This record gives sequence, structure tokens and C-alpha cells, in this order.
Amino acid sequence: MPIIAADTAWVLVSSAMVMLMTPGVALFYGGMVRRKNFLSTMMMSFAALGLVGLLWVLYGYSLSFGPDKASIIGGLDFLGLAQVGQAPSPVYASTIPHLAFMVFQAMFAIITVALITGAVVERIKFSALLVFSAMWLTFVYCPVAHWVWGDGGWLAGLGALDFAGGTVVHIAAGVSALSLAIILGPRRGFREGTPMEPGNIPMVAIGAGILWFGWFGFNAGSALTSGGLASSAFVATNISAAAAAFTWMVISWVHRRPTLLGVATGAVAGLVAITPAAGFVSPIMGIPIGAGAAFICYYCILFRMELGIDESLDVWAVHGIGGTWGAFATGIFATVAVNSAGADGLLYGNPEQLLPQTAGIAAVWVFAFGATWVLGKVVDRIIGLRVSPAEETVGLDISQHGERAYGGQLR
Amino acid sequence: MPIIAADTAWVLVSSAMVMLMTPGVALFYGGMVRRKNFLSTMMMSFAALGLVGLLWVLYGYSLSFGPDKASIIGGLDFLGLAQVGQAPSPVYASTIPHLAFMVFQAMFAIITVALITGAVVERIKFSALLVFSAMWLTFVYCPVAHWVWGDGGWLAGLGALDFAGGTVVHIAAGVSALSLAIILGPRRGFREGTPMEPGNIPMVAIGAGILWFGWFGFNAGSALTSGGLASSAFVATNISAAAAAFTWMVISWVHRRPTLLGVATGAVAGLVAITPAAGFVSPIMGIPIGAGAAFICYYCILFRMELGIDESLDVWAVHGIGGTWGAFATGIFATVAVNSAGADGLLYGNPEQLLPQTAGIAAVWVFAFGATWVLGKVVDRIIGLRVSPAEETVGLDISQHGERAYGGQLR
Amino acid sequence: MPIIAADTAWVLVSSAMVMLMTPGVALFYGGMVRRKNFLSTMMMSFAALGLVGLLWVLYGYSLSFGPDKASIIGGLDFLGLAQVGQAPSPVYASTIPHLAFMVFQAMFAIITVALITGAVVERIKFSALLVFSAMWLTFVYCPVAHWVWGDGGWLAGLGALDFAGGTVVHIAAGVSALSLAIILGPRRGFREGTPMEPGNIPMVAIGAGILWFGWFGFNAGSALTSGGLASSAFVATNISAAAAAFTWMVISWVHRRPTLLGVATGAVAGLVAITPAAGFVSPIMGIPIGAGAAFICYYCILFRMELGIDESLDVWAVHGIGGTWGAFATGIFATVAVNSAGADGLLYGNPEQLLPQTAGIAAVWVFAFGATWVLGKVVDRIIGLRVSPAEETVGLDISQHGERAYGGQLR
Amino acid sequence: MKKIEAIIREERLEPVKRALEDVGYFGMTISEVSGRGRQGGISLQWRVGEYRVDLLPKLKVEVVVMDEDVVPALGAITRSARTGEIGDGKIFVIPVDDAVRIRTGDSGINAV
Amino acid sequence: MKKIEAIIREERLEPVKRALEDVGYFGMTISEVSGRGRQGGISLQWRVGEYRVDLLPKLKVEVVVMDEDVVPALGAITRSARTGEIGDGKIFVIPVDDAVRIRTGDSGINAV
Amino acid sequence: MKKIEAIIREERLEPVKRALEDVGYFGMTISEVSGRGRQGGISLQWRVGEYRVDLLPKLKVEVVVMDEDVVPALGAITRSARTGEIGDGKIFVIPVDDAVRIRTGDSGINAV
Ligand SMILES: Nc1ncnc2c1ncn2[C@@H]1O[C@H](COP(=O)(O)OP(=O)(O)O)[C@@H](O)[C@H]1O
Ligand SMILES: Nc1ncnc2c1ncn2[C@@H]1O[C@H](COP(=O)(O)OP(=O)(O)O)[C@@H](O)[C@H]1O
Ligand SMILES: Nc1ncnc2c1ncn2[C@@H]1O[C@H](COP(=O)(O)OP(=O)(O)O)[C@@H](O)[C@H]1O
Repeated sequence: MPIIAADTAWVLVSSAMVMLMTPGVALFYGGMVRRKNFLSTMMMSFAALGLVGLLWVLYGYSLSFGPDKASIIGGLDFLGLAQVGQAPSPVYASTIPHLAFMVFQAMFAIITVALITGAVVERIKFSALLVFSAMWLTFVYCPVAHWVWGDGGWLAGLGALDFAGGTVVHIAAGVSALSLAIILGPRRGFREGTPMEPGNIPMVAIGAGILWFGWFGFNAGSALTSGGLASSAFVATNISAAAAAFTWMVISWVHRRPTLLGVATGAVAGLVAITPAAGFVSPIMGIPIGAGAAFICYYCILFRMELGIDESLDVWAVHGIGGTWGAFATGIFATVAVNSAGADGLLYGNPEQLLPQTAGIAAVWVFAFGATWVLGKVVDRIIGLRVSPAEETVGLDISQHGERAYGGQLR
Repeated sequence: MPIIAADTAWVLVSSAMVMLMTPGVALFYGGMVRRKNFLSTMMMSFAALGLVGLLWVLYGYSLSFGPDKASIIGGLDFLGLAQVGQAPSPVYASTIPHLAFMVFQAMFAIITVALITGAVVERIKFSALLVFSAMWLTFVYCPVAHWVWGDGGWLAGLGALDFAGGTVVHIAAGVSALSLAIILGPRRGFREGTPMEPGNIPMVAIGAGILWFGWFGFNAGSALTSGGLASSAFVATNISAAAAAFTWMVISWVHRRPTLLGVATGAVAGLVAITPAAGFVSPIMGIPIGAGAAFICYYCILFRMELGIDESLDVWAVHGIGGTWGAFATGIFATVAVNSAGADGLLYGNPEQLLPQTAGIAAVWVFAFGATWVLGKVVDRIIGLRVSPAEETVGLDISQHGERAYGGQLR
Repeated sequence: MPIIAADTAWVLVSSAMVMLMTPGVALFYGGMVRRKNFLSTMMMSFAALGLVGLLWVLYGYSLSFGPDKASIIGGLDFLGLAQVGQAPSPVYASTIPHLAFMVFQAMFAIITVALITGAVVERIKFSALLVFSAMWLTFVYCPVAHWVWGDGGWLAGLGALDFAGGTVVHIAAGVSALSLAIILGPRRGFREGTPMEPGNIPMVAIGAGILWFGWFGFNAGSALTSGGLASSAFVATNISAAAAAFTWMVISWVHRRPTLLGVATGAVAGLVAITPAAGFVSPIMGIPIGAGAAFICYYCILFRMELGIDESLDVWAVHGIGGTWGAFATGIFATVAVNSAGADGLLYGNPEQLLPQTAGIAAVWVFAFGATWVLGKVVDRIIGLRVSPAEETVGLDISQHGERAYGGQLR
Repeated sequence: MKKIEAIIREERLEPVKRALEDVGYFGMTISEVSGRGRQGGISLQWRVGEYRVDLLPKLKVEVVVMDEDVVPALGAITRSARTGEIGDGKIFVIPVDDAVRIRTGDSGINAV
Repeated sequence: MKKIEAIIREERLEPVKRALEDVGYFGMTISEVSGRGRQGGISLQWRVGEYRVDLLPKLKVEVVVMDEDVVPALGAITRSARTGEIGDGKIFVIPVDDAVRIRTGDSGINAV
Repeated sequence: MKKIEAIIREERLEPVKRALEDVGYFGMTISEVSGRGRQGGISLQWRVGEYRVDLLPKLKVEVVVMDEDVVPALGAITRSARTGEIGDGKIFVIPVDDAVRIRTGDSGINAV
């Protein structure tokens, strides 16, 4: 099949938009920590752009999308982009250059690693984070991506639907975040209730705006062609984000006041939840999916706080749980009327679709939690995950990076 | 007619770019208010993303673009996106999915509501703003959009040209802003001349940069196809923005000094003015249109200040007047050489085109001002438009939203 | 040849992305200066959007791409966009409207002028900068663009390869920056070692993120069609940026600590270096090109500091040297397997390609340095390049623009 | 000479400035401080739930006055800064041994 | 009355607050200052290389106390702010002639 | 002991620091303040037109010195902070009863 220029343009633009999401995460997270850790938090995302950007083309893409080995992992045929050229891949995205498909996937791997960092801000040692990130990409992300999206992956074989990464990106990141945060332990002062006020909420809002924008590339780009399906996924994405932002606002208003931080968080929760469903559900179903996400994630943050776990920026509650809800909701709301390559869900008379969905969710929860636990412990043993107490009180910007966010001023 | 993938990609990307403009407005406005109202100002735009994003798919699109009722309003056939699917609409944008057209229009409705908020920052009650926004969308935006762009709308019938929303978006928003600001009254201290210094001008500049970027989607995307017309509108947009930014800089230099705030404002004025004209005029006409906009809007701000009206961020002077000038200029500079679906203007020997243009301007001015007045008064009666004086002095971030922009620091 | 809608959409989106890079430069540079010069630094980039945006359509495009005169400069046939319409140009980019090609090029001219300003921040008189910019565009940028990209330009005739502007944009800007910085002299306190701490590093990071995003339009858009070549250039761009960001991080870690400022700078260096090569080399070659750029640029900054030259934000070291390395690397790594319109390089058995590459580099170095020296001296004679010492100590925001970045606060 | 240090609410700055002008003092130095006292802080909101912040933004106004002006100045500030609610702030009077105007080198009474 | 002005490390604020509460002082005023002393500054990094900054962020804590509370308050601050490393800061005791509570107009002892 | 409080122009900080070093004082505490005096403010620009801001950024430099060092310190600051233009600022000398070095607990003369 020849390359279709319009599909290529669409996937390239989408790739660029997804790339921008990682600086978006940097802002979203950076604005939520204390001033003394602003740069270090942003650095974690920017480092993912460098580190994962490299590892992906060296071997990550090959492990994820290389020819299947036992339904578990891809082969090494694509090491260093061997065989990945301007012609389409024989098995993926037949109307665009293989390189375009590869780079679109690269952006997903990068942001997934960046997402996890929200759990460990303000106390992780930067060197340990880098080592962990490289290992996590290799031993968690690449296998899971292969299971769900790889040609021959076992979860794909079960019929688990994941349009744009609800399980691969969000559940994997969210559950791993929880696992790593538990190993790492809470920030100093967290247990004593020291208020850890977000240092720059306007940055959180810009970050959320950029994420919302980029998510159109993430979800609608996942159609891998331009046309009806991409449009449908695009609309579903916007509706879910709007519904969740609005719902979160209302919930916090009922509790006390509507906050910008809440609207930003709600939008992200809605975007997460629609991710696996975007190209399988009727767009208007973005309303229950998004509103549901806001409810569920809101109370999961409360629950996490009650547990006293310092999963600092709630990657688990927003991405892990939001992705879980979305993957489940895909099993409820999916319809072949929207995407003939999909399936009907519960609402369209096919309750069985909930089985592969649940299998996918369970598999990724268990694997991501466990594998991260092992990797985290290994890294802790070898280089130590945490900075010293003194470095933590001074702040990671100075202690890890020798910089401060607002210099030049007297302080 | 079958879907054209390239046109679809172009309209989807444009929709994403227009979506990003609303966070752009949040920054543009947020940076211009005092620190204590930074978040509340941004919140007004983000709330529009949630609220209007939902109402549009529930009924707004139907009222605006549903089958015509008496040339005044659309029917309810498209409620909840009924009949709006992956196939093209029978009457709008025949080469792209109906959903793509719908979501492109959604982004216009969202930003129009966000634009108005510039008039009422630093003193409006958030609950009142939300109720007003919902009513304004329903009773002002939807009818006007139908008149101008709806199949069968009476202003379209008259032959009024509005390529990308000079009347629907900018005049409607700007004139309504004026009306609402008058009802609401000035900020405390405004009459006494308390200086209300913009709290963060770099944010204003980022906002303007994002707006300029997104406006390419706004104007060139309004071609609804990719090709010569989109390119022409794109170029006209950039020229007008550049001409207006440059002219504003020169004017303020003549008065005293060239300012970044002025360049940012000028760029927006130029973008507003070219909006109705972008796809009807020869691109180089962006120079007189943009430069004219800078002149006219500059002196309208001065005039507004002399009147002592606290239309705080000059939505009226920049969008209302800029849009009016643009709609008028379309009647002067339009030529069928650029767009055969358009008309010739005064300069091309057809002074009559100024008639429908003037009719469109007048109709929207009168309707938007009056209807907003009524809606504003109703909301004021029922829930009260203004926060209490104490809440206003403390700032809306704390009093309405329980947040502050730069926390974590000591202050 | 008829217009191809997909190519047009791709080039228009790319143009918008390159446009956004100029506000990106404003942030990138603005965050690196002291608070008192934040706005003035941003203003320099925004002024380029206005000034160059106008001059380009008036005559700049014609001088660069108008019918060749003696292989040196373009003719005046395209003054005021005469003959530049919706039909394709007969000689450039045959599948897209001439207007689309023109505006894509406009964005390049704008950002090139903006890049230079990094050399002269915190002390140049704004009026002098504007006059210099207009003259530099006319007498340096337009000729060089014609030589390299113009139909009939002498460097193109020699066979010098420059895919997306390594010589035209980066060498020209970087070398001119050095020349102008020497004429202008160092900032007050520079010689005495007064620390000039970057005032807002998060802004530098956002700027870098936006630049990275926009650079996909810059490099992959330079294919001027959507498809395999664009995809290849896109991937090469991302790999080089990642490799350089990562390498810079490692180098500064070896020296002392990995910094966000370093990662941001490294990414930009990698993006610069891949610019001339993007569409001629196998994407994986982004690794040596990017890593090489980080090494070379890093030590060139050190070298520049040892020379005691206040080329304040290292436009020369990052763009001039990065572009030089990239142009040279193109001669090493180019292969016709990627782009049949290119050539093979040293690595593919054609060491001769290094000759035209070196000729191109040398020509632009000599011409840009010399011509800028003359223009700088002329402007200095006529209006004076520098603000007064008092204006410099107070800061350019107040003294040149009558504004301050964070107003409203007490200070 | 005495230095009057008044910790006031941010929003009372304009009235205090005007009141001090009325008693003849235009010059003053102001800084942004954070205070706590009986007012006890405010509660702010996180993504979900709330947390208390016990330090509130206040302004510190410093004016050096002649001994005989202490009483009128205290009165002016007290009146103009008062809202009657908890958190209105405090004024402290601190002895000053000497003052110098940098521009002229004048010291003592002539410097203020 | 005396004003105790303590220049402390940023990270010691919470212990100092608690120690002052223990000796009966809840009210205080805090400001962000920059200091230099024996500590000598820190070195930060530019894109390449480093540079020294000699002013370090510190907090100034001001508490006005009764004369008889000076010694306990000094002790409380000294103990709670100390890390034993260079840069722990200094405390100065400054006489206060009078105090006024703005809300009530009370002055002297009743105001603190 | 005396506390010297100098309100100076931002751009004179470096010379003042050096001048104080020359008379033997390296330690000092600096804060960002806003002042008004005869200088009368600056006018800034809005999108159109201008407005006046009467508070100008200044720095407050605080140094606690031995009694016998007051005169040289005042001289050092006065000379190094002066530009001769309106707005050069003021210096106030305030008595200090006692000082404590937190790190060691030393008080009095040994603490400064
Ligand atoms: N003992 C003290 N020493 C220094 N500052 C104080 C002291 N007590 C109160 N303050 C300052 O005065 C401000 C107002 O005090 P507060 O007790 O809230 O008000 P009120 O005077 O109405 O009781 C506080 O925020 C704090 O900045
Ligand atoms: N003479 C002084 N006058 C005013 N402030 C001082 C003086 N000496 C030190 N300081 C302040 O005290 C802080 C700590 O002083 P430093 O000498 O670093 O610690 P240490 O007391 O452990 O020797 C400094 O950062 C400065 O703010
Ligand atoms: N009476 C005062 N009390 C406290 N600070 C003052 C007083 N008068 C002036 N200042 C401070 O001194 C600064 C300089 O004063 P100004 O009158 O402008 O300069 P000059 O001393 O040259 O006349 C002011 O900005 C203000 O911070």
C-alpha cells in the first residue's frame, strides 16, 4: 500500500503535539511542588525527553514492536532503527512511513516515563531516577506495549481494547508511581502535616492547557489515519476533558470552593479516562466517561491521603485509576458502529467485552506494581533512591542541580 | 462527496490550535490583572473550556447549526450530537466528517465566552459568571452564529461576509463585554485612580504568542479545506498581526515608549481585524487592515478610559471595535479573485458590499448589547454579580477559589 | 502540477509551528537575563515578529527568492507579494501554493533576526536594534538565503547542502551575533565578574520545549511535502535533540552537576546541528550529530568566556558553531538513500561533498561577520548602539519600555 | 528620632500612606512580610481537601519621625489601618540614635 | 519591651515557631532576607561552568516580647534554630519604646 | 552595639558591600523593600497611556556593628551608595542591646 500524504501529515503533527506534552508535564508537575524543587521536578521530564528519546531508537522500539517472541516481547530486528525506514511497516499503520509510526510511539514512551516522576518529586536522587527510568522503560514499558499493541502480543490476542494507551501509558505509569512512592517513603514533613503548597499554580494551568492540546494528537493521532475515526476520537477527547473538568469543579465546590487546580486536575483525569476508549465509543459517551473519571479520581486522592501515602502528585489516583476506569468503560461503551476494528461493549449487548478489558487491567496492575517494586529495590540497594535529609531540606534544585528557579533576584 | 483526508487533518489540527487559544486567553488576561486575582482570571477561561465544551455538544451546536427555523435559530435535530457523525454534513464542509466541523465550531464558542471575561475580572462572583456564561451562549452566541454561518441564517442571506468570526466572535464578545462591565460597575479604587499594574507581563506575552499561533487555525482553518484559500487566509493573518503589532509599537513610542504590552495588544487587535476578512481579501491587504486596527483600537482604549468605564481588559476596544473595523474593511477590500464564494468590495468597484457588512455589524451590536444587558440584570437580580467589597480587597483567588498563585513561598 | 492538499496542510502547520518558535526564543532568552531586563529581552523577539513580518512581504521575500540576479540576489518581481498567489511557484515547492512557501520562509527570516538578539541583551538601545535588524535582514539574510536556497544562488550551484537552514539561519545568526557583541562591548559588571544569574529558569525550559516542538515544523516542514522525507527529517530531529540534551547533561555532571539550563541548551544545540542535515542523513545519525554538537558547543562557550567576550546568551557558540558543525556533518553523513535530491557524504564514499559544505560555511562566516561589523558600526555612528550607563543599571525594561515584568507587587 | 514600624493589612496601605502624608510624612519604606497572631491563618485548597497556612501576608511600613511626631503618627496609622477585625496588626516604636541622608551626607534632624 | 530579630535558616522556621509558642509567643512577623556572613555563599551553575553567589536566602523572624521574656525567647530560638554548621544565623535584641495594637488602639504591655 | 539600617539604590549594592568589607564588616543582611521619599516615583505605561507608581524598589542593608565602628561604617556606606541624585536613600542607626550567634550561643561582642 502506498504512503498517504495526509495520514503522514496527521501522524507527524500528532507526534509533535505529543512531544509537547512532556514539557507540559514538566510545567504541570513543576508548578505543584515547592519553589525549591521547581527545577528538579521539571528536569525529570526533560531528562525523559533525552534519555527515553535515545533508548527508544536504540532498542526500545524493537522490544515493543519488533517481530513477536512468544507473545511477550518484540525481537531485536529493529535495533538502532534497522529496517525502520520511509516505507510503511508491513504490520503497523500501512499508510504512513514506518519512521512516522516509530516516532509517534517514541513520544508515548517518553511521556509515560515522565508521568511517573510525579510520585517521587522533592526527594528522589536524580541519578537514581535516571537509572530507574532506563530500567523501567526496558522491563516494564516495552513488554506492556508489546502485549497490548505489538503484533502478536498476548493482551491484543485476548481482544483487550486500548485505543491510545489507557493501560500501556496510564495504568502502567500510575501503578508504578504508587509502587515507587511506597518504596521511597514520604517527603520530610509529610507525616507531620507540614503544608506543601503548590509553588506556582499558573504554571500548573499552562501545563494542563498544553496537555489538553497535545492529547488531541495522543488520542486522535492514534487512529493513525486522518478521517472519520480520528475526528470521532478527537471529539470524544474534548467532551471527556470538558465533562471531567466541570465535574471536578462542582465536586470541590460542594466540598468548599471551585479551584483552578481542581479544574486542571479534572481535565487531566478526563483525558486519561477517554484515552483507551476514544476511538471505540460514540463521542457523546465522553460525558459519562469524563464525569465518572472526575468522581472516581477525586475520591481516590482522598483515599490515598487517608492511607498516608505520599504519592506526591497523585499519578496513581489520576492516571492509574483514571486509566483503569477508562479501560473498563471501554468495555461498557464501545461500539462497532464507531470503529469496525473494535468491538461492542456491555451497553451494546456484549458484556463479554468486559473480560478482556479486566484481564488487561489486572495484568498491567500486577505486573507494573511488582516489576517496579523489584526495580525500585534494586536501584535503592545499588545507588540509593533518596537524597540526604539535608539535601531534601535545602531543596533538590540546589542540591541535585546547582540551580535555582528565580535567580538574579536577591534571594 | 467523500471525505478528503487532507482537509480533515487540516481542520482537526486547526481545531486543536483554536482550543489552545483559550488557555492563551487565560494567560493573556491573567498576566494583566493584579497578583491576587491571577488564578481567578485564568479560571474564567478554563471554566469556559469545561462549561461551553459540554453545552455545545448537548444543544449549542444544534441551536447554531441545526436545520433553520425562520432564519433565526437552528432546530433541535442535533441535540446531544444526534445525526452528527463521521459522514460529512449535507450542508456544511462537505469534505470532512460532520464531527470535525462540529468540534471546530465548538472551539469558537468556547473562546468567545472566554473573551468576554476580560471585562469583568477582579470583581465578578464566580457563580454569577458561570450562570451568565451559560445563558449568554444560549441566547446570544447561538443565534448570532446561526444568523451569520447557519444554513438559512438571515445575515448570511443578506450577503454579509464573515470569514472566521469577526461579527460572531469578536463583535459579539466585545460589545457584550462593554454591556456587562457597565452593569457590573468599576473595580474598587478604579475611580480613585489606584494604579492597577499588570502583575505578570511575561505571561501576557506568552499568551499573545499562543493566540497568534492558534489564530492560524482560527482563520486559515475556516477555509475548511486545505489549499490555496487556506494559504491565502494564513498569510493575510500573519501580515495583519505583524502590521498591527508594529503600528501599536510606533504609536506608543510617539506617545512615550514602545512597550511589550502594547505589541502584544496590537498583535491581538490585528488578528481580530483580519478575522472576518482573512479569506476574502488579498493577503497584502493585511497591512492596511492591521495598521488601521492598531490605530482605531488604540484610541478607543483612550476613549473608553476617558469615559471612565472600567471595561477592565478592553475587550470592547480590541475585539468589539477591532471586529467592527474588520467587518467593515471586508466590505472595502474583499475580492472574488481570492475567493469566488466571496464578493467584491468597495475597492473593487462594489460599494454595495458595505451594506450587508454594515447590517451585520449593526445587528450584532444592537442584539449583543441589549441581550447581554438583560441577561446581566437578570443574573444580578437572582444571584448578584459582584463579590463583596471585603472579598474584592482580599482578591478573588482566595475569596472565590481558596487558592493563591504563588504559594509555598512565605507570602 | 496541481496543488496537493496534504502537502499544503503540512507546510501551513509547519509554518505555524515555526512562528511559535519566536515567542519560544523570547522565553528562552527572557528567562536567562536578569529580572530587570526580562521584558526588553522578550520584546526583541516580538518586535521581530512585527518588523520582519512586514519587511519580508514588502521586499524581503523578493530579494531572497525573486528571479536570480547574478547568482547573488533575487529580483524585485515579488515586491509586495506581486505574483505570489494561490498557484504554486514555478520553481519552488511545486505542490503547494506559492503563498504557503512564502510564509514558511517568512517564519525563518523572523526567527533568524530574533536569534541574534541573544548577543546584545541587557544593554542595546531598542531603536538601534530595530534599525540594525531591518538592515541586517536586507543586507545579510536576504542575500545568504538567496545564495543557498534561491533558484540560481551560487552556493546552491556549488552543491552545498543545507536542508533547513544550518547556514542561512544558524551560522548567519550566530556569527553575526558575535560580531555585533564585540562592537557593542560587554555589559556593565561583566568584566568585574558580577554574577548575572538567569532570572527565571522555568521560562527558559518552557522556551526550549516550544523550540523543540516548533523545530519539527522547521526541519520536517522543510521537506515541503508530506511523506517519507518529512518523516525521516522529523525523526532525525528528535534523535539529535535527545542525544545532545543527554550529552550536555552528562558533560556538566562530569564537571559538577546536571542542570536544567544545560539540558535546555543542549537540546537547542542538537536541534541546530541537525538542521542542515535533517533531510539528507539517516535518522540514527542524529546520535553522532547531536552528541557532537553538545560537546563542541559546550567547550565553545567555555572558550568564549575565556576570551572575555560578552556574547551574552551564546548565540555564536550554540547557533554559529552548532550550525557549522551541522553543515560539516552533513558532508560526512549525507546519503542519497535518504534523499535522492541530496548527495552522498564522506561516510558513503564521497569526501568531496565536504568541499561545497566548507565553501558554504566559509562564505557565510566571512560575509555575515563582515557585513554585520559594517552595519553595526554604521548604526552605532548614527544613533548609538548602547543605552546610557544609568539606563543599563536601572534595567532596560524601565528605561527602554516603561514597563516592569512583575508589577502590581510592591516591587 | 523614632522609627515607627507598623505591621498592617495589605489592603490598608493606601489609607495609611495618605494618613501619614496628612501628618507631614511623605517618606517611608515598605516591605512585604508574613505574620501570624490571633488571626490564626487561612485555609487553602489543594486538588482535593484543604490545608491551613498560618502565615498571612502583611505589609511592614517603616517611618522615621521626630520625637514630637510620634504621637500624631501613631494616631494616623492606627486610624487609617483599622478595620476592627482580628488581624489589623501592630505598631512598634523603636529608638533611633541617628540618621543620615546619603545624597547630602546630612545627619540628625536634617536627614529625615 | 524588646524586639528580637533572629536571622535563621529557611528550613529552621517550623522548629523556631514551635519553640516560641512553647515560651508563650504565638505572634510574630517573618520576612525573606538575604544574608552573608562566615558561610561565604554558594556556587551555582550556568550553562557551562559555575559562579558564586555570596548572598544566601535566610529568614528574619521578629518577635516583640516583654523584657522578662527576652532570655527565655533567646534560648528558645537559639536551641531550635541551631544546626551547628556555619550559617546558623544571628539574633539581635533591640529596645522598643512602645507598641500599639491597631484593632483596639491599646498600647504598651497590652498591645503585645 | 548598633544596627545600621541603610536604604540604598539597588544598583549600589556591590559598592556598598565592598566599602563595608573595607571597614571590616563582611556579615550583613539585605532585604528588598519599596520606598518613597523626595524622589516621587516613576511613571509606567499601560497598553495606552501612563500611570504613576510612587513606590520604588530599594534595598535595605542591615549591619550590626560595634559602637566604635558606627562612624566609619556610616562613612563607608554614605560614600559608596551616593550618586548625588534624588533617591540615594537614608541610613538609620538603631541601638542594639544584645546579640547572639546561634551556632555557638555566644552573645554580646563575640556574636557580631
Ligand atoms: N509579638 C509580636 N511580635 C511581632 N509581630 C507581631 C507580634 N504579634 C503580632 N504580630 C504581627 O501583627 C500581625 C497582626 O496580629 P494579630 O494578632 O493577627 O492581630 P490583632 O492585633 O488584631 O490581634 C501579625 O500578623 C504579625 O505580623
Ligand atoms: N554583622 C551582621 N549584621 C547583620 N547581619 C549579620 C551580621 N553578621 C551575620 N549576619 C547575618 O547572619 C547570617 C548568618 O551569619 P554567618 O556568619 O553565616 O553564620 P554564623 O553565625 O554561623 O557564623 C548571615 O547570613 C547574615 O544574614
Ligand atoms: N522618613 C522616612 N522613614 C523611613 N524611610 C524613609 C524616610 N524617608 C525616606 N525614606 C527611604 O529613603 C528612600 C530615599 O529617600 P528620598 O527622599 O527619595 O531620597 P533623598 O534622601 O535623596 O532625598 C526612600 O525611597 C525611602 O525608602
